[in-house]
Amino acid sequence: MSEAVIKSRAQKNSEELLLGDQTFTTITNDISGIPEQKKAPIQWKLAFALALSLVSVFVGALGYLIWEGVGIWGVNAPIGWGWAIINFVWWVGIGHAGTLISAILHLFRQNWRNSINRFAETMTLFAVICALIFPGIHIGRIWLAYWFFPVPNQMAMWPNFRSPLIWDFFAVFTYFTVSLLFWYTGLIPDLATLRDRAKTKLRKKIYGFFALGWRGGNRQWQHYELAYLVLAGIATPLVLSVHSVVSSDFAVSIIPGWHTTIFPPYFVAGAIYSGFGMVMTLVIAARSIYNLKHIFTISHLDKMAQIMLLTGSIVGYSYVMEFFIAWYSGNPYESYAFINRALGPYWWAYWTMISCNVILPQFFWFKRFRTHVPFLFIASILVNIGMWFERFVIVVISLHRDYMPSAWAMYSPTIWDIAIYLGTFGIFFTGFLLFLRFLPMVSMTEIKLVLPESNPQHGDH
Amino acid sequence: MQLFSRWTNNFAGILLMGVFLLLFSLSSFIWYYGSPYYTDVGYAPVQPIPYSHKLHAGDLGIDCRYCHVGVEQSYSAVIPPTETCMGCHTYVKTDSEKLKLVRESWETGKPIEWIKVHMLPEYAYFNHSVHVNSGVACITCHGNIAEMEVVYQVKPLSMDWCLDCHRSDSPEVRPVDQVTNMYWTPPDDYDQFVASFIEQHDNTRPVADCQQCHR
Amino acid sequence: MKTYGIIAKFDDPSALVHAAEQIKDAGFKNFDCHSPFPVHGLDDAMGLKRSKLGYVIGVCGLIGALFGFGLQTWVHLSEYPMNISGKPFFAYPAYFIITFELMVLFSAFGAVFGMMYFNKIPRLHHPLFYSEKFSSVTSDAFYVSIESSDPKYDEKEVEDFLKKIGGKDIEILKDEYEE
Amino acid sequence: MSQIKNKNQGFVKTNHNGEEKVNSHQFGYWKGLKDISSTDDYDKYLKQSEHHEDSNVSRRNFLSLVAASVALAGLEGCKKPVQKIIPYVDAEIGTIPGIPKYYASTMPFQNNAIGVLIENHDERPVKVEGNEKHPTSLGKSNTFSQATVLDMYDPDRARGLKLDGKKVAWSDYVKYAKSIYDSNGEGLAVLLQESSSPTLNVLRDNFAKTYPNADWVVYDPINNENLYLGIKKAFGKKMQPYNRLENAQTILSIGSDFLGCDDNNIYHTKKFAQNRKLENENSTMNRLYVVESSMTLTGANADHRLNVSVGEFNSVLKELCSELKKLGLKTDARSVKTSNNLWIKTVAEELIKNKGNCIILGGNHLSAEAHAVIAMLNNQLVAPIDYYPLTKSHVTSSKDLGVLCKKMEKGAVKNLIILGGNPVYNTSADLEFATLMKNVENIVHLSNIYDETSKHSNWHIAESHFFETWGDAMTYDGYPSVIQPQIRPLFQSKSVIEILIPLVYGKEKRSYDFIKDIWKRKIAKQSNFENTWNKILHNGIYNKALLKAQGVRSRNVSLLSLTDQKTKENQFEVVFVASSSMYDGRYANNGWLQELPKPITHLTWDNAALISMSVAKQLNVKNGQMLEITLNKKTVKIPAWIVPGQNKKTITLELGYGRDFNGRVGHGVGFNMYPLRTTKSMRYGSGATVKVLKEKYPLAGTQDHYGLESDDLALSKSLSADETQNRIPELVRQATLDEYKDHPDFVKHAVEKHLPDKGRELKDYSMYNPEPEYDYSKGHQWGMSIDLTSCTGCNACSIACQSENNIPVVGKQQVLNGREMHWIRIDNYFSGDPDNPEVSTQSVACVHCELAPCETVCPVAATTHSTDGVNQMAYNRCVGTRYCANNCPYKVRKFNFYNFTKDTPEVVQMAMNPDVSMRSRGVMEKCTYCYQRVSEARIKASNERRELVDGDIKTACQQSCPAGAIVFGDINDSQSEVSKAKRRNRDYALLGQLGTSPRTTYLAKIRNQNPKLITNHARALH
Repeated sequence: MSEAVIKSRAQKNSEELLLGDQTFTTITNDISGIPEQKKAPIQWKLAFALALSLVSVFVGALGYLIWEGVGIWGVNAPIGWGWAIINFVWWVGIGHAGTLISAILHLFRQNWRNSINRFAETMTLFAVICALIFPGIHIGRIWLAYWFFPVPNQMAMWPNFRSPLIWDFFAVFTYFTVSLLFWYTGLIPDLATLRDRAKTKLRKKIYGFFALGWRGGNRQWQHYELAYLVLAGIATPLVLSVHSVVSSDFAVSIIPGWHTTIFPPYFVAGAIYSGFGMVMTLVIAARSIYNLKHIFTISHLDKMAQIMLLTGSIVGYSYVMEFFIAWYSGNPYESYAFINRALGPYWWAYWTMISCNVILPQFFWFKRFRTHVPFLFIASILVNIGMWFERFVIVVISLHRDYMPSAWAMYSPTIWDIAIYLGTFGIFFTGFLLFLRFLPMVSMTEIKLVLPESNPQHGDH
Repeated sequence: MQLFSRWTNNFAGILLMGVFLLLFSLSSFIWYYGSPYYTDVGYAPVQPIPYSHKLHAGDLGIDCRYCHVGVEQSYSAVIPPTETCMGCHTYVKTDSEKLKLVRESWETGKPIEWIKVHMLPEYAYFNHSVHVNSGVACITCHGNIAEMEVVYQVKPLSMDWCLDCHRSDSPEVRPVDQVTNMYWTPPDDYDQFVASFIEQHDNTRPVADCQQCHR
Repeated sequence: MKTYGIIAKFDDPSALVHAAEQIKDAGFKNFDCHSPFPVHGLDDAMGLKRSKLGYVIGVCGLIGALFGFGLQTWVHLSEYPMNISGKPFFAYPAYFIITFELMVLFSAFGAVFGMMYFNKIPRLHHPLFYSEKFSSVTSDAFYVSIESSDPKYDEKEVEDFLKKIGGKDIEILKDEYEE
Repeated sequence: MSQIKNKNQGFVKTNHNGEEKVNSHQFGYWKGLKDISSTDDYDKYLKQSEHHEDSNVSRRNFLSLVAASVALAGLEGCKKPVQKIIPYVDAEIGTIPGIPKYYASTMPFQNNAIGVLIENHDERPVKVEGNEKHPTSLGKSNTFSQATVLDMYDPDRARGLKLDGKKVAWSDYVKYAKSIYDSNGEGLAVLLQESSSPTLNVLRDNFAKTYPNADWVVYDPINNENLYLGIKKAFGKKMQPYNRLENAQTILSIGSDFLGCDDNNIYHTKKFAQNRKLENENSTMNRLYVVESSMTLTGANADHRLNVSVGEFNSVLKELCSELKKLGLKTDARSVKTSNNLWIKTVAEELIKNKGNCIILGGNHLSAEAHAVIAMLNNQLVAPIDYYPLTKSHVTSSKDLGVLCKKMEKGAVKNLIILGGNPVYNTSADLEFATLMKNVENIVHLSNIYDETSKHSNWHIAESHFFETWGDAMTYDGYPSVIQPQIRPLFQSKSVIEILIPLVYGKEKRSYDFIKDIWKRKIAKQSNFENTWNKILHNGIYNKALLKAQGVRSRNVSLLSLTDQKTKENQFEVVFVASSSMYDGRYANNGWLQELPKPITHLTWDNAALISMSVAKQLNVKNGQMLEITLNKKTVKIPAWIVPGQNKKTITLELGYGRDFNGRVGHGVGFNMYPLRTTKSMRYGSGATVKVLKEKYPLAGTQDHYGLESDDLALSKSLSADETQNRIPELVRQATLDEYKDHPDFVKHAVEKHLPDKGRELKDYSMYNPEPEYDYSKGHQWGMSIDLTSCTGCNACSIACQSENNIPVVGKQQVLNGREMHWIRIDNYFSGDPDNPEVSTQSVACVHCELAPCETVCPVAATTHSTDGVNQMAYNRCVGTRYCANNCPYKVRKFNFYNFTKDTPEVVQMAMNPDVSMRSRGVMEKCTYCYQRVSEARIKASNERRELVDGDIKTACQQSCPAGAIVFGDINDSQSEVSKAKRRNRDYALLGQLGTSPRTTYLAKIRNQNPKLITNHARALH
């Protein structure tokens, strides 16, 4: 990509992506100003208190779970997987936006992602942490979870590498590690900034330590940029693979409604859809609390809404295709599984899903809705409700009526299912709020690149 | 301004070294102290009665099966009843101090509480008879009992240790009439013997199937 | 006492690039340009060679892939072959996912730690940090530093030279540090 | 040294005959008196067992070796807890710990005797099998005989003797008995349950001698009294009919549940099923017509079923007679013609056609008159029924009971000895037995648990389980069989005989000597009695019958006495039936039976008022809706349960629930229906009214969708019902005999529609090489075949499996949560007319797929495939992801959601099978093909240096199945039963089209329908 193009991009973007008359200095002040605040805004305090209380709920519920066993949940035969797995898939899905924005959009030189990528990456990290909790605790003998790792032992036993659950485990674990590295790498120069601006000794030391002595020398930037680019390069197939692998938990099985080759692309699209939903929710909240409207501009929201329109429509298309294939395959079990989704006892779950994931995004055809902030806020929340129900539909409805009518049954969650689920929100928001408090929520380095001045050719005409 | 003093520049190195050392020592610690080779081998509890296998099985040459009557028919080799001891000791060493407990047990009918040396997990169903009848010798798993004053565990008795033999193409077997012989030496044509053994046992020979032991 | 080198401030990226070119043409080797963000074209201006990091990452990825595939094959073919659903022991299609994941994982480590290695970070203590003003380089300032270790280094000349090419706030930094 | 030699020989001998005993597949000889009566060895065992259980070591080696107490022993102790080994002090000759022994005995059940074989592990009975040498069990068993193990180890059993709540010694009772003996027995009455014990008979005679004017009353709430009375009317004297079903080609049951709860069901099932085994399309089978008001197991197996209310049974009978009259039988029937005429006419014709090989069975709801008519008809049809003399002192006589109650009312009874039974709970409500008991000075109650009756009696004596006591019983056809104890009484309990001896003879006698003596003098009058006696104990039965079949000539029985009650509009008839799980309530504290899904309703832990679907619609009642049922001014409340095939007029009520006693399992479970049951409506009563109450009651059924009821939650209500209907023909492949003849390979057609490309094999779709790497052609390859034609769905397999494999009881709440653990699930599907549906029964356990979907998804390789083709489940490797269960198309994997065995009482743990590990929480489990039995057999064979032969291994389900529908064996051995079965053209794999290639396959269900009556056509055919 030639310098000229970049230049024109930079100028074009600079018009909408950064409002007001910004300079390197203003940007630095605005963004690093937030972690440097003496006192956190009241909204932050309230939110943090709420988050912590949810964490305590989680701890309690988890304790009881380990004490009593998964019997405290609503799972039964034949519905062996309930909320735990639903939440797992849901959180992993949300966790897709971050790396996607940072990596894929970076490769496509989409400068507008520069202002939201840090935000999204952080969101990803904590979402994936929440996700990783579930495969661990949903098993019957939690204390043996380490058998998932290939550890040499006196039983000469190893994991069964043919099992999608093991793939899953490796995929999500890798995804988490890579996202973490990616996030931290991006953070190094900004930490240096905070180090150099910090007033108190302690802050200096702490930021200084994590900044690893970054000096912003070009001999460093050279390797740094390459590393960052390559990370983006490998994270791209990774992020696409993760949810494909998660989907194979179902696709590899033999259960009608699970055994579908359409799952991988469909899951990835759904993941991006829900991920952007979550980013949208958080961004709108953050920009109003910390009034960063000039950095998270309307046009960012607009662009995210467009992506949600795209992915939402892909998901909707998949829903249709599922039905088509079910009919076309001529397999009576398959077709019944889908009729049962739409008209069976769990019809309400199905239609909630449809309305949130297929109908709702269609509003984004119109700029009025794409730029109407309150609407976007509500929509973005509905999106994730819809995506949660998608997983409910897949997990529960497929299991509750499969091959033998004699083994059909119904499923209903218990208070403990709900407690654990809410608890993960606590973990998510605690982490995220701490990030807002102590780290720059926008990558200063990268957003400076959005400024025309950042370009050496800018000066000379 | 300078935040850290010079030595911190080696920090990266130090940190890395530290982490690796820690991980290594930790894993090797667990590796060694966690393994049955440490936890089980050599376990030699003090028995309520100082019974000497060396004396009985070794010097007097009493056959294992004289006391361990179950070994050829049952999953358990059977710890002999007091009756068996008294069979001789009503005549031999009738007033030995060491045998006090035995005599008491015989009179009161209160069983002698021996301490178990070779322990398998509850979920592992081991059967003595099938091993003994297929030419797996006592010594193979229990060591040379005939020379033990106090019986101790010689082999780890861990799952992979079992599998080593079960999966091997040359399992440690011998003619069935020699299983209790502690001083048997393989003949020159031992290899043929093993080969033929595998051939005839091929159908019934339990390979590494889980359910052979766990059910 | 021994000095580390001289630093000079420049107004904006373009000035920095020009300076870099001139310093290069002046035949200096051990110098660096510091900026709050990567400045395009600075590499050529400074005449830096392409980074070797790519190869490191490539090798790591390869190792990861081999390890992943190797582990699975070894476990299912030699360590404890088990009849699972009557599938072949060597069920290679099933092995690809983990192979891929481990490849990505290893190359990611390669990228990050390789970058640290080439950049010689973490290095918490550095003569440049003696300068108070220099700290603004991470927010909005642009600096050039020429090290005394450079063969053409001569404190007086270099100082004038930097002045000539428009450097401001020139500072000479001490160094109690042998590299 | 010489001593050693002798001893040595002694031991070698011991081993040797020990070996003989165990290895040769016959049962051990009777236990020497030594271990029954020897001083206190048993108490010692118990004590050890307690130690052992305290330390939570599994009960595998109970008292044999690791009776253990955990302690720390110095430094070594740091490593692990010390386990102790507690050997015997003096071993019983031939006892080698760990080798199970089998003893023959007899399970007395009312006036019948079921021969059983009891498996003992280390002197501890743990499993009951049928005794092949015994004519009533024929090596098979039923739910009750399987579950009785748990009764034996019931922790709630009463202990010792109590007088007015205070512990007293046995001698005190003897004194008391003596005092009665010394008085002339004025005002003495004995109330017993039905029995068939020859010894008891002798006691009875002596009792009559000793106490000329004392009462000897026999009562059981479920009985054949009317049958006997009917036979008396027909043939002049009460007799016990013995239905030789093996010779019956046409069977007409009028309200008789001879395959279900009625007496002698093992024999009936076996002989009935024996004629329903089809080698190929040319084989023949018997045909079963059933007339009934409520779907029973028998009705479910009917080839043709007529749904009429009990009130109309008589009119059916009349119509049948009139039809038979036309065909030449002598009856005084007037010709009648009802809507059922075609059905009845056809049956009549067939009965005549099969004269000599046909039989009519009357249920115990019928009046004596009806039974008389049936007996007369059978007699004219030369039905294969043998009539044997009936010992009156053994069977219920409500007349005697009435008399007793009168006396009690007058206060004429001073001493009432109640031996077993629970009159306060189960005598007809209008007698108000409890209040009458107030007029009696001394009441002795012998019962296993302190129950309703015990509360009203001042003496209470713990009753021995038949595992604990000497006794005897006799089959209907007079074969005396012996009850020998397996274990010394756990709770200082006594048997009926032990109680009666001091009463009758005024002094104590050892029951063993007493019984042996009677056998010597009265039964086995042999020169060398000792040998005979040993042989009897060994076989469990004496091979010479005491009774001879009686020749009968029927007098002409008039039909005029047959009146039929018409139930009015918006009134119902109430029918009382024995519970298939609780029977008359005696098994109320048995967890296995409480949780066993009942054959048709699949209800557990409750009884319910069974109502028909149309009535449910009409009253707008849902499952679990509380009903208030009033019958002659008496009222009960009970939840409703909708059952297809129930008569519109009939409400069926199961007895045996709503117990109020010291049983922690059964107390307050279900609803007591006895209060509705009065002398004039003992079996059924018409004119009941029903009030629908607001509240609902949770009923724990294990199968939601029988296929006929619709699904209210769904947008389209019939969604589940319709789909189930579509799937039945494919899951339970079936045809009528004629269809089978026309299309011998009809099973193949059932699922063609699933194969996208008929040209290709399923394996062609595999992404791996189609040739499996695993050579299943070598060695033993285990497989199973289940014949749906002969399977009656009696549940014996399910509970045998529970007993053999230590399957936990989870309780009602967990069943409601869908977490029942039974490895064998018995599925029922109803099809056709909701009021008279066809029932398809199928017992489903793990089918051991060769390409098992469950295995590949397990992340830790806890479930894998063995070299002999079994789908193995290594519990101790399982981490419990439940992925395998999700991915199992048959849904036969069961998960331990909690630690269900956590608070199992120690005594109950003694009932567990030591060869199977107890599964802890968070572990998946499923059918293992009883691999412990496979291993035992394999080891035994290899120890004996021989090959395994077909029949060496019997799985628990196969061994118990009275119908012989389950066959297990080596499918590589072309001569084995199982490979023969799998070669039949009815053989099909359940859901085989999924490519799982299961090792358990099914033989399609064939209904022998009469072309004249065929209702729904072409099931699986196109």
